[in-house]
Amino acid sequence: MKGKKKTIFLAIYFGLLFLPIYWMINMSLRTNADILGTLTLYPEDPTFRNYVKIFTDSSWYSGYINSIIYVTINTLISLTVALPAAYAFSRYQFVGDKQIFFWLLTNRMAPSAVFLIPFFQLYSTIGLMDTHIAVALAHCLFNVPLAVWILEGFMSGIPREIDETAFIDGYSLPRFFITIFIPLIRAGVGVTAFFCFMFSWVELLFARTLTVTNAKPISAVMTRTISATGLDWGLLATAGVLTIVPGALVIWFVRNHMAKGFALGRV
Amino acid sequence: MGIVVDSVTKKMGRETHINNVSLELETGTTNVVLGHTLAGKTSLLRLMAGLDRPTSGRVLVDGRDMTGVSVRKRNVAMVYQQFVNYPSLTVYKNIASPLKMSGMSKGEIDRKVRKTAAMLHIEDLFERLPSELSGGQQQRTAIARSLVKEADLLLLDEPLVNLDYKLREELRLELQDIFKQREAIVVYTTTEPAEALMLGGDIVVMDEGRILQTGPTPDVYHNPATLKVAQVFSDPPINYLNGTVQAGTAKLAKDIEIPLDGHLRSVPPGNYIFGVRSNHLSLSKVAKEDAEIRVKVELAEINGSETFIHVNHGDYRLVVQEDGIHSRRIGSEIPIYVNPCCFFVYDESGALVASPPHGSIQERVK
Amino acid sequence: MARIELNEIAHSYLRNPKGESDYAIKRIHNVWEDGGAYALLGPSGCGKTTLLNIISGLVTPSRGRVLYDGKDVTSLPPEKRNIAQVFQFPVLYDTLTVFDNLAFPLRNRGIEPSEVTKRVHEVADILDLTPFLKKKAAGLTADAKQKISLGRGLVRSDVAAILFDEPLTVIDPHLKWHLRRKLKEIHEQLKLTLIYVTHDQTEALTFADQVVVMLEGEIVQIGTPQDLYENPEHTFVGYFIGSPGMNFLTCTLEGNVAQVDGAKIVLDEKTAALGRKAQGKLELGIRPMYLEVSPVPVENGVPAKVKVLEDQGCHKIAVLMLADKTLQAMLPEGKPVPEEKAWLVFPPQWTRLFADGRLLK
Amino acid sequence: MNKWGDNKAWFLVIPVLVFVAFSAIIPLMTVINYSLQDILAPGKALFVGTEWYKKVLHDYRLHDALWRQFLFSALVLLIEMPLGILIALAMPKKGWGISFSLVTLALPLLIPWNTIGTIWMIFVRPDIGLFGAAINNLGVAFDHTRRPLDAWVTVILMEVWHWTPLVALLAYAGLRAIPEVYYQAAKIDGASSWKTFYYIQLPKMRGVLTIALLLRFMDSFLIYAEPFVLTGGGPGNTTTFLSIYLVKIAVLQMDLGPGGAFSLIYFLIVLLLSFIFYQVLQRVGKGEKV
Repeated sequence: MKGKKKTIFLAIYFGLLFLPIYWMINMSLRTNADILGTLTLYPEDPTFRNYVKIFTDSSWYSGYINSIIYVTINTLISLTVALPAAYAFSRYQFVGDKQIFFWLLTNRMAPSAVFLIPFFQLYSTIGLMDTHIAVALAHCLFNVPLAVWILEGFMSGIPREIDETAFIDGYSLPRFFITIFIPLIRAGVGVTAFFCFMFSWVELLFARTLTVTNAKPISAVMTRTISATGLDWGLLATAGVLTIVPGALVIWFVRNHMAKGFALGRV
Repeated sequence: MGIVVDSVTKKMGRETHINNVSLELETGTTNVVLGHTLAGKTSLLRLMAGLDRPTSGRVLVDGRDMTGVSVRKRNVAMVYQQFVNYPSLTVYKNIASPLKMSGMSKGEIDRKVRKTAAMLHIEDLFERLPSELSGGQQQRTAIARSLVKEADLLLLDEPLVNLDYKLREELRLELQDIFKQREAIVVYTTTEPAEALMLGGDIVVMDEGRILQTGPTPDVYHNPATLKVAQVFSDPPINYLNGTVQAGTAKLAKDIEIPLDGHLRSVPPGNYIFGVRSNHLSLSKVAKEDAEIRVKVELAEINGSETFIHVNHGDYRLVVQEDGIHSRRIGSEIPIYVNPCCFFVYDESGALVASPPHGSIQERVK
Repeated sequence: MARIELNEIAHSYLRNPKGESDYAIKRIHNVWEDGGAYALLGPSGCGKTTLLNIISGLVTPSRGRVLYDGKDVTSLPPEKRNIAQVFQFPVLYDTLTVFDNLAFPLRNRGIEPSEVTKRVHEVADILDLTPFLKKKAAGLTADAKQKISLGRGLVRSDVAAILFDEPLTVIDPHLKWHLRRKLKEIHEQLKLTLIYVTHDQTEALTFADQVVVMLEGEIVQIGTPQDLYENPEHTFVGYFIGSPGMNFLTCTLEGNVAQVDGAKIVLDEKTAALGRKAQGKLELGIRPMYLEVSPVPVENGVPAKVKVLEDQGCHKIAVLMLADKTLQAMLPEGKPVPEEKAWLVFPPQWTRLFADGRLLK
Repeated sequence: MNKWGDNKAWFLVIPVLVFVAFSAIIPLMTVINYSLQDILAPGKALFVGTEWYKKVLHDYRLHDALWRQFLFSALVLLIEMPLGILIALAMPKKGWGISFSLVTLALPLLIPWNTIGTIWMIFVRPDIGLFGAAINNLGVAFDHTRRPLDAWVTVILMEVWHWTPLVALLAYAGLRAIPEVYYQAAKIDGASSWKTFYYIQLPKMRGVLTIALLLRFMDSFLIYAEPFVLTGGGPGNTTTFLSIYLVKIAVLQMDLGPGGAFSLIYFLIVLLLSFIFYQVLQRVGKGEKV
């Protein structure tokens, strides 16, 4: 009986969770005139016209490509620099270790808005404006500390005796790190990559500010289009639906590791 | 040839783990480091291996100062009490890994891995991952890895402590054989006197970061220089009774009188601590000079093939060892017996005054 | 308090068990007497925890019935069976004080506050927990925590049995002694039915009046510790109890003489008679403690080679080779020690015969 | 065992420091620079000391935004924490339901923030939105672009919809970490399900819940994109939160001086909070090791 109540509660919650998304999907399958005409619970005359437009108009679809490029670059950079640092924090005691660790974390707490103008000027000065790398670098502000934080948690779960045994056996630190240690924290690397992807993918402010046309992310393309095309609700909804897809795919792939990542409580 | 630890001290924060320890170990010897938990055994091993740097003092290998030299550049092998293996490598690759690092040829590696694995009876497990092994098999793999590279210094930190006692029995026998064939300095830490005695060789008794006594293992067992050594080197810890020597007799625990015969004859009058190991207390009177002690039973603890009867005599807590397995009622009052020739005598500072002569116990049995 | 009867119990964790090997518990049929102190001993995976959970009601057996004082409780959940359980790791209500922890089971059952206070103080006294009553349970040492877990069982006056699942795993070795003694004392004092699961021989033999040895889902022997040591009914018991374990030698029988690779060992008439009637693989068994070793030839002595001599301080262990079979013997301190050759005497009263692993009797 | 003391570990940290310095220290220096100068024209600046700070601190719109921000964060936490715990408790413990629930819950977290705003802008519109139309059909006049209360309801609803799953996921992970024996012991002790929750589940979840609470506080305090897309800070300034106001000053009006000063004050507030965050986390970490 109790189990039943729980299931009903959960079903209602998930229903409410899906409702706004469903509504957007509903609208993405209708023309603008249809949308503005009558309010229907499902598309009576579904059309893929909006999807076709987005997939054929480069000013639309390049937005997705740009987003995916800088998110990937960011995830790679974050992992590459965070792995050795997380190892240092989890294994060694050195001058200033706690202070640096704390300072790194404060960056995760920084309001993005604070950095807008300086970023704009900095990247203009060094000629990186409107490039993928600019956005990827900007996202390092919060993703690198996050990656260090999560990876350190996973690394601390590996007994240090394994490292020592490897050094006794004659492994050099880099060789040990790559051939033995990284395979051990595979799950941690996966979880970290997932969170880096997530936070870089959902961010809007930096991505919009640091790009003009060449590297413009899909989120920025959408905000611009609201004013430009007047109100093509169908097109807007379609663009929205398509931004959900990559995220949904990623979740599907990491679904079994997700609970573990959250269990560390380091998000 | 050998390793020298020269007045080494190791501090961690405010705690002193090793306190001014000096030690010389020769190649081809088996050395047991005996001490309670936290006596500094592991710290000493780590300093010898080069995993930790001493706060002060030096570690010399073959006369060369190796203090602070990275463990990678030393020829050591170590086995931990936890079962440490590379989780992502198979048993074969685990054992082969130190050889691979030294750039040995494939054929040679294979030969050595197979030989070592056969010695530890794990040659059928080559393709398994450590997580697919039992605790005993995991530790066998770790030991094989430490043996395969034939290091000059082989360190084992309580390697059997986390194993089931039946496995411990087996592996202990095998290790004895293996150590005998080694041309290396073997250092083995343990908390168990019986394990130390079985491995033989030389012993280093430690307590609170200091070395209390060193020497051939049986010698130290039969002549523990201080009361502390006797406590560390007896399981259960040695029983003791305070006593006074006066005019030809010794009075223990106020009401037990024993004559001053044999090795006790030369003890001058004064206050002493009389120590006797549990196996020398018995439940029956064997010889006519045996002294009787009235005690109350606290608990009969059964360990392996022996029964340890914990008893009280006034404020003294004693343990009597009985062969075989027997039950005793808690709270019952019984007499126990002790032969005066089995007493170790310590002065009030804990230094040995007299120990039972080696032959006396044998005579007694006859 | 209750007498617990296990009636033809079998259990499998699979939904459709096929053969014998799918069963964690094969067949168990026995009675746990009221007020007894039992230990359930066996290697990991032998089914002892499953059996404990069947008794407590956390697991419902695939077959058979569980009776408490003759009443069928097979389908009742643990809370309706009036049992208490102490787990491997201390299970406490971290936010509550020691007092509230101990009072918890009573308050849940709607006992009068004055009665609760009285019972809690009584139990805290027995367990030496009185000084901690006002403290938060979370900050205490592992052994104190484990005593609180035990105390939550003891406070209930109606408790039918207290079950222990490897309760000393997380306790420091030198404190284990203290808890073992406490358990013994409580048993003497309160005469409760106690069932104690462990893989540790010392714990089982020290704690229990009756030890139940399990192997692969079956009970191989029930007996007092002394019984298990002196009269093992199964080769596994002989091996598992005692250190070193019992020696076993495969043999054939000719009259009253057991032949082991040509060596002749004289048995007593009764044992030999049983052996002649028995089917299956015959093994001769003797405890290292009872095997007599002489450095010089003696009457009825079987010659053997000495492989290793281990000094354990209070006695020596001799590892001996009889033809290609290994034997161990325990030599008391002071006994003459053989060097290379030794002559073994098998005292008939301590020499047993086993057929296919089971004692002949 | 203690960590290995070795200052060479610094070399491992250098790459991170370079990257974070590039994206944090240099920009921060620029901001400090702005906040102390009046830039009259490119290359022509005047040192004005604490002028901008005084101006910003006396800006009543900033005060309003700050109080609005606190109210918003408080409301969000009050709804999301209990709701998240309830969802975690209701989630299945075995079978395919786990994967399904986890994927469903994580979905809103991976939607770009402006899309979140878009989804809700569509959803609550009285003319084409399901929610807006339904409410209006019930006879309640609802329009988030005109009525401040409606705007707030919408923003809070959106925030709850967006972030409650994070609380639920964390709480669920915390629940899963509770060993089964605790439930067995509670059963044997005759505890009701409420008592099991209050004395076992809640205390055992303390660690993850603290993290969830702090994370949700921080992120709701920094919220920008979603309300910006949904309401643009309106109607009037009724949903102008700190970040929205800051962007308005610094980017739209290009008032670099006050923008810089505002930025630093904002950052200091967050830093102070993150310091408390760190302290609490440390204490929780220690508490769990017992």
